[in-house]
Amino acid sequence: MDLIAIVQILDSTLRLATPLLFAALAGLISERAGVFDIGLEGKMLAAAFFSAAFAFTTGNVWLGLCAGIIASMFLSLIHGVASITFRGNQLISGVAINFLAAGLTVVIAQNWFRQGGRTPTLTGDARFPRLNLPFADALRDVPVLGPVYSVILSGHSILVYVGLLCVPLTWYVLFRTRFGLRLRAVGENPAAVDTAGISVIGLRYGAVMIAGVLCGLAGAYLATGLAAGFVKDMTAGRGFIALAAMIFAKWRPWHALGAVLLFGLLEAIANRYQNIDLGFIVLPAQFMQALPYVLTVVILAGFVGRAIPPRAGGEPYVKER
Amino acid sequence: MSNRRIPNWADVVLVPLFSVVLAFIISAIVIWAIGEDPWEATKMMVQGAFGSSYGWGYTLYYATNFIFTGLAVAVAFQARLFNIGGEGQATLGGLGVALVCLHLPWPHWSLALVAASFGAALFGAAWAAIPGYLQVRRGSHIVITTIMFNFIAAALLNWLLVSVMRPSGSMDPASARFPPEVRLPRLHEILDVFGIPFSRATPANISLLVAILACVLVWYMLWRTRLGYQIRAFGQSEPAAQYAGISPFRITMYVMLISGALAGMMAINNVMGEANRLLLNAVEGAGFIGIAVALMGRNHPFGVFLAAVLFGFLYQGGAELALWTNIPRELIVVIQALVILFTGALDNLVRIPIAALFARRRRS
Amino acid sequence: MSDAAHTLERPAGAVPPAIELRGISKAFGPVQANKDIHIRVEKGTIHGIIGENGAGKSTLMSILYGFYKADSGEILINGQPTEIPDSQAAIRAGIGMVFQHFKLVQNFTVLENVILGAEAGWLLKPSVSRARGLLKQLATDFGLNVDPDALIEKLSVGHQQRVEILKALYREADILILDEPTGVLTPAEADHLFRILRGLKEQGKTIVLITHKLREIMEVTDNVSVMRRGEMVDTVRTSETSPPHLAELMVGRKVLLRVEKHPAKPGPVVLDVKGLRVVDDMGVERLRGIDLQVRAGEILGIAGVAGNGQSELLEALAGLTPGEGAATLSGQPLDVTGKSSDGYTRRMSGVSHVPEDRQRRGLIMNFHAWENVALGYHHDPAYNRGAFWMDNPAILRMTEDYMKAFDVRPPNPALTAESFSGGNQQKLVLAREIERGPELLLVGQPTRGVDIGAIEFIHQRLIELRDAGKAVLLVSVELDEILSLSDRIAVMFDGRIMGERLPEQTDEAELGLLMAGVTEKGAA
Amino acid sequence: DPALVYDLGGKFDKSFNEAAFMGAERWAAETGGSYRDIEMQSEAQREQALRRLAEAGQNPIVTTGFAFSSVLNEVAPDYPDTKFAIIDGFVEQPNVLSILFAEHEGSYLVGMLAGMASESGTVGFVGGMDIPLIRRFGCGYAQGVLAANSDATVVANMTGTTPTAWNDPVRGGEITQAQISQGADVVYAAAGGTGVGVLQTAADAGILSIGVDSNQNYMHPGQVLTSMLKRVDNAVFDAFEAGADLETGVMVMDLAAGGVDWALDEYNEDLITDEMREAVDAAAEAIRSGELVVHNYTDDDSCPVLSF
Ligand SMILES: Nc1ncnc2c1ncn2[C@@H]1O[C@H](COP(=O)(O)OP(=O)(O)OP(=O)(O)O)[C@@H](O)[C@H]1O
Ligand SMILES: Nc1ncnc2c1ncn2[C@@H]1O[C@H](COP(=O)(O)OP(=O)(O)OP(=O)(O)O)[C@@H](O)[C@H]1O
Ligand SMILES: [Mg+2]
Ligand SMILES: [Mg+2]
Repeated sequence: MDLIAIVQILDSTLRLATPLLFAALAGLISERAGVFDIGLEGKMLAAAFFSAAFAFTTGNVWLGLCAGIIASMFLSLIHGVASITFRGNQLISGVAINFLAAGLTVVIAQNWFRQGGRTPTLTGDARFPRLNLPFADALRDVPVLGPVYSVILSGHSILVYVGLLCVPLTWYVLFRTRFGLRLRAVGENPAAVDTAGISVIGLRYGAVMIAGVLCGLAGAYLATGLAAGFVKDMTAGRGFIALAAMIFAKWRPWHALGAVLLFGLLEAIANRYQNIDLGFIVLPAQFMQALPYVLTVVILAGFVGRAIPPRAGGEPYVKER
Repeated sequence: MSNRRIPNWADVVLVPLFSVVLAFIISAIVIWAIGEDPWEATKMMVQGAFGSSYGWGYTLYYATNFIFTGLAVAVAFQARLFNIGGEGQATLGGLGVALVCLHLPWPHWSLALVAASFGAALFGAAWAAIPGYLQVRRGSHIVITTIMFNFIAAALLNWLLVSVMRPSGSMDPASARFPPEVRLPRLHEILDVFGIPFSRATPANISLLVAILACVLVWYMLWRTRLGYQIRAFGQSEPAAQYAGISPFRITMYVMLISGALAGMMAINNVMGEANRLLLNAVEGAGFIGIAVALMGRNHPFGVFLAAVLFGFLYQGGAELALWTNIPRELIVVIQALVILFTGALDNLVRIPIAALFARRRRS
Repeated sequence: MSDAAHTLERPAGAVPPAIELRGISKAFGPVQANKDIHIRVEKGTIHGIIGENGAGKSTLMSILYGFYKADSGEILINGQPTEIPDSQAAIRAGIGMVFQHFKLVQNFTVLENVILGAEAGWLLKPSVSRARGLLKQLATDFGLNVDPDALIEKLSVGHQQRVEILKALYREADILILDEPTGVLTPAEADHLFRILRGLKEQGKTIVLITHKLREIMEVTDNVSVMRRGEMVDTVRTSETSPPHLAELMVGRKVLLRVEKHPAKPGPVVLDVKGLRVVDDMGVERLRGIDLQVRAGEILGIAGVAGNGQSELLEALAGLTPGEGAATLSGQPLDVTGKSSDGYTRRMSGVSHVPEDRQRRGLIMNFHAWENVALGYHHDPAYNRGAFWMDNPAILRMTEDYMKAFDVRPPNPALTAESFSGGNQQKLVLAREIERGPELLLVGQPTRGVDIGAIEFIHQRLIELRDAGKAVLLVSVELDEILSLSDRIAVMFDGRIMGERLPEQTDEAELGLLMAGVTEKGAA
Repeated sequence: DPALVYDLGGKFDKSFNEAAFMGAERWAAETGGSYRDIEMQSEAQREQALRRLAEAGQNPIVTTGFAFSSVLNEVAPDYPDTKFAIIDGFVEQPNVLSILFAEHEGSYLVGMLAGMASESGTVGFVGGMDIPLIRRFGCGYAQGVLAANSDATVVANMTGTTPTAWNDPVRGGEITQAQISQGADVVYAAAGGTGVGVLQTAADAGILSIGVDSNQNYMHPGQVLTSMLKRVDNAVFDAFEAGADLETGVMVMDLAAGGVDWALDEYNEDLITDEMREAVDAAAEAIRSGELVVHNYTDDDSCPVLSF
């Protein structure tokens, strides 16, 4: 595998990792606050559709982005009402949200565009352009730095860079701010937060809503950055891969970045090589597709160190002395 | 849940009933919002699903699938295990059926049915056993692992159908057709015996009876056998179960094996009874509908049966809608989602007011 | 008008009471936890509230702290009528509370726990450094020293409690409520706590101390209010009352401190434990080598402050927690490693177990009574037909018998366990475990949260079992229960047995010392 | 009335199914007749859809896509009075017309164009679902490329192995990226809806692409070299036209029969030089006359010039 190929694979890794990154951070924040969220997939999907739909009708990708985020936050709200206010089962609520998105996007798309549940192809300002970082062209021919900077780092849509920025941001908020302290506390022991006079409900809604925004970015990037429009089920399980990445990262932002890059790499490789010949054995494409899930199971099984979720995770908060 | 008291019958009947009604009301709003007439749509669905023996046939065919997957989820729920791996387990079940039907010579369908059921159950159970084992022995969250196993199953079947089981020359990723001997009697053939005319064009088949039998057996197992007792005890309180000497490992494994076996057995209906060959994505999300069915059926086999028929109706009716109107089939997914949401996650939305009502009646 | 009444009682110009509650009522579903409570706590005093388990103490204080909303009644702080809808409001009103069960984030540091909810700004750094300074201050002022950077999960219970107090003080509380603070403390730790409380009182803080230990009331409080069955029975000056009088107020009639029983006729050794050790999953050594013997026809009482290993002892012997060491049951080896045994095999070998926590372990709350009767005996041939089927009618019949024998009320096997009162739940468990005539009965906190009538009944049954020549191992935190039931008393402290005493040759004082880990010097 | 059943890619895949749709629309427009059409969401619906249409008395019923063959084989006998047609599939039933296209021939032609247009000497092929039919496209294409430039390299990738591969633009785009990085400067997308992503990416990266089935030149004017036309529209039109007395059997739509072709219109005329056109026309003529035989992958499930 020559250098240029590697560079290109890393380049596409970064693209493919971005939606995973947003979604993984979303799950991370929600679950750090003690609300399990297996509805990432659904929120991404809804965001993907609405961002594409509005980007197409208004011709402005930024309006599309807003629409996507709003749609995703709306689903987050449902999740919050079900699992926080009415103390319902967070997992079931998540499952429901995934189906709701899978169904509604197609129903609405069909109703609006009559194109078999997809939006028309986006062009021009309806898509996120690829940004060239400063000096990208100048540096292109510098031996090592050149490819790394000009090819791998440069030339992505702005959301890729936003995603990368979200990692330190999430870390800082979680571990250096009051909000982060309370957020982590409510995921570990809501009673402590409650008796400290802070609203558990409020904090958890906050976290769930932030997750909504991040999933919105993930979906919008998928439909208006990576692709040029919405097609049904276009998230294709990325929400669950993100979930996997989050567990893989044991609910830590920087590790999450590492995990999504790994999974992005796997997808990039699978895209490029149908079957990978290791000499003694040929790995079929399906193996590469299944690998992230297999890896997650391995992690969960604790073979690569235990993954311990926040203590109050999944538990609706009920007062008791 | 809420610590308010509410009579058991209300919790079992009223709560799911109102939840479903809520779900349907919102579905109606969706239909109306996309510019169709909910009333007309409903009529068309009912007509399409129950208006003819053809409709009935398909309704019952879908219901059969959902009974199996619904029971699978319900049994697991009884032990407080949330098995959302029905999809993958049913997929593997299909593989089991295919192997039995393709690679062994069968003189008569009845023998084939028994063997295929066994194969399906075996494969489904095996696929469920791994997450079960990881849950008890390594503490891996079974919800996540079963999700992962759904994807892994899809990839596995995909590879098998594309690279291994596809007959040479055939283009679509599907196994060869099963020999005619293993073709299961369709519902109309069975009804003919009693002189009841029934549409010959529907895939409803003898698996329906197997499914109903499964309902009875599961009920019996849960409420009449020691294993059932241990399962329910374990589900209600793990510390108490441990105190009673019910080993969490053993019970979790039993439950996941049974659950997976039930999910897998769905394959005798869709793979052996309908398609007569192994197709990609033959499960068509029935594994997930099992969740809705179990939730609606309050994890009771009888409830599961009713809920399964309801979803069979939704599916067949929905297919008709998609056929004759602009309402895409995904509308059913929306309804399914709403049912899961209201019966499974928002049940307190209904329970709390009902509880308040009873409280008031108690006072006066 | 009750207002008028209260103001009249108070001498003109006196400081208003720090807390005044008027007609507070609170019901949990059917349970009336508080009925029309009136109470007044004077400024700068330590005010005790006593009452049996379930009397409603915690509920009342939780209402004062805004944790629960009262159904009716009003709250006055320093004479001002105050609405306390939530804890935030309580904190603003200068109330701090140390709950019976601590509210700490286990994997946070002390500092993080202290500032949680009282941060200086949206950034953590300033708050942390500010808190660090203040903690030093408080440490020196009140001897409240804990390592500010230690993780809570690494701290002893006593220290965790200090953190709770620090939390309150950090929020500048001048009313401090402690809910059964000493339940989890050794007498030594308790004394330290009382010193702290006195110090706080000097600083003019008002302290409400909830407990049901008379000794503590007499030791530190200025005034004491007595609660019974959710009602406020009386408030008296501590100096003007006496333990017996308080006890009487508490239970509503004279308490007999001894159960009358014939002297034991100990038979052969039934349970013989040597060097039993238990290490919990946090790696902490809970039992550090226990040696004990229980003979047929005797009750061995295990005294000790909660959390000194009694629970682990019971669970290990019941085969629920894996341990190390040797044990025999009437000569036969008894597996304490949990490898070749579980709750079921234990019963088969004649060991019954009444668990400390009946609601979590002993019963399945939404199983029918009759299903609960089969719990742990579900393999009993009498309850089974063939290899798989359970004989439900047989279980039902058995349940009816049990309910008669132990007069469980209401005697309806079809009711779910949760619909029985605590006492009757306990009777159900005892019936299940005793009626089998086990060789050895392991009992934990048999009368916790059980009303007085049931207590006597339960004590009688245990004595009967003993007189039937069975061995009984009794664990209880209630000293007088231990004293009145046991034929021998072993005192546990920090995972060890500090010593054995005969009830007639010892008293609460001596046992208290042992429970505190103090072994007498000059004893031969 | 006639009826049309689309395959999983969906009615608006800008490609195969859309071509069928166009044919039906044209028929409706010209004859003023009305027809009914359905999109598939999953394998298991195929049979139900066919039966439902047959029961409703639709005739003839045209199905697009090989995936219907096995089902049709079951269903057709139950409705002897109904005429069925299947595109890309072969079903031996008295009342079924099997319409087969010689995609390898069309692909050969666009392959030649790619070979001539490529400066890097490397061209790409993005297939949809990895099935013999698509390999037939790829193999024909590769033969054409090599015919034009004997030392050119052909990078071939399939999008996936399931029907979703017909409809995964994101993956199509990434695969195209990968092929570009391998030096490809012309990419042929034979991937249904996935092709949208391929053409998009190619256009973004400023290289040439080749559309399939329908004429896709318009999608990125001046950046789509050409499109391999598979006249599904004609097939559908004729079937609808024939109506209830559609004569059944097998119909092979090859280059000679005008079943396949390459697209030249205002959007790509600047890209096609005269010698390119001459060369391709010559080859086309040779194929029609039979003196040039393009190897058909599905004849022996192997391709002499390309390994998938
Ligand atoms: N008939 C029996 N005699 C003695 N011990 C038994 C018997 N049945 C089970 N045990 C013990 O009871 C505990 C629970 O075992 P287990 O749950 O397998 O019993 P079981 O319910 O009969 O088995 P299953 O439910 O799978 O048929 C184990 O310690 C087992 O060894
Ligand atoms: N959250 C609750 N839900 C239902 N019942 C409750 C709740 N909290 C308390 N109770 C009931 O109210 C009564 C008073 O409980 P409370 O805890 O106030 O008594 P207590 O005096 O604190 O007992 P203890 O000395 O054991 O702490 C008890 O019967 C208890 O069962
Ligand atoms: Mg068992
Ligand atoms: Mg209390």
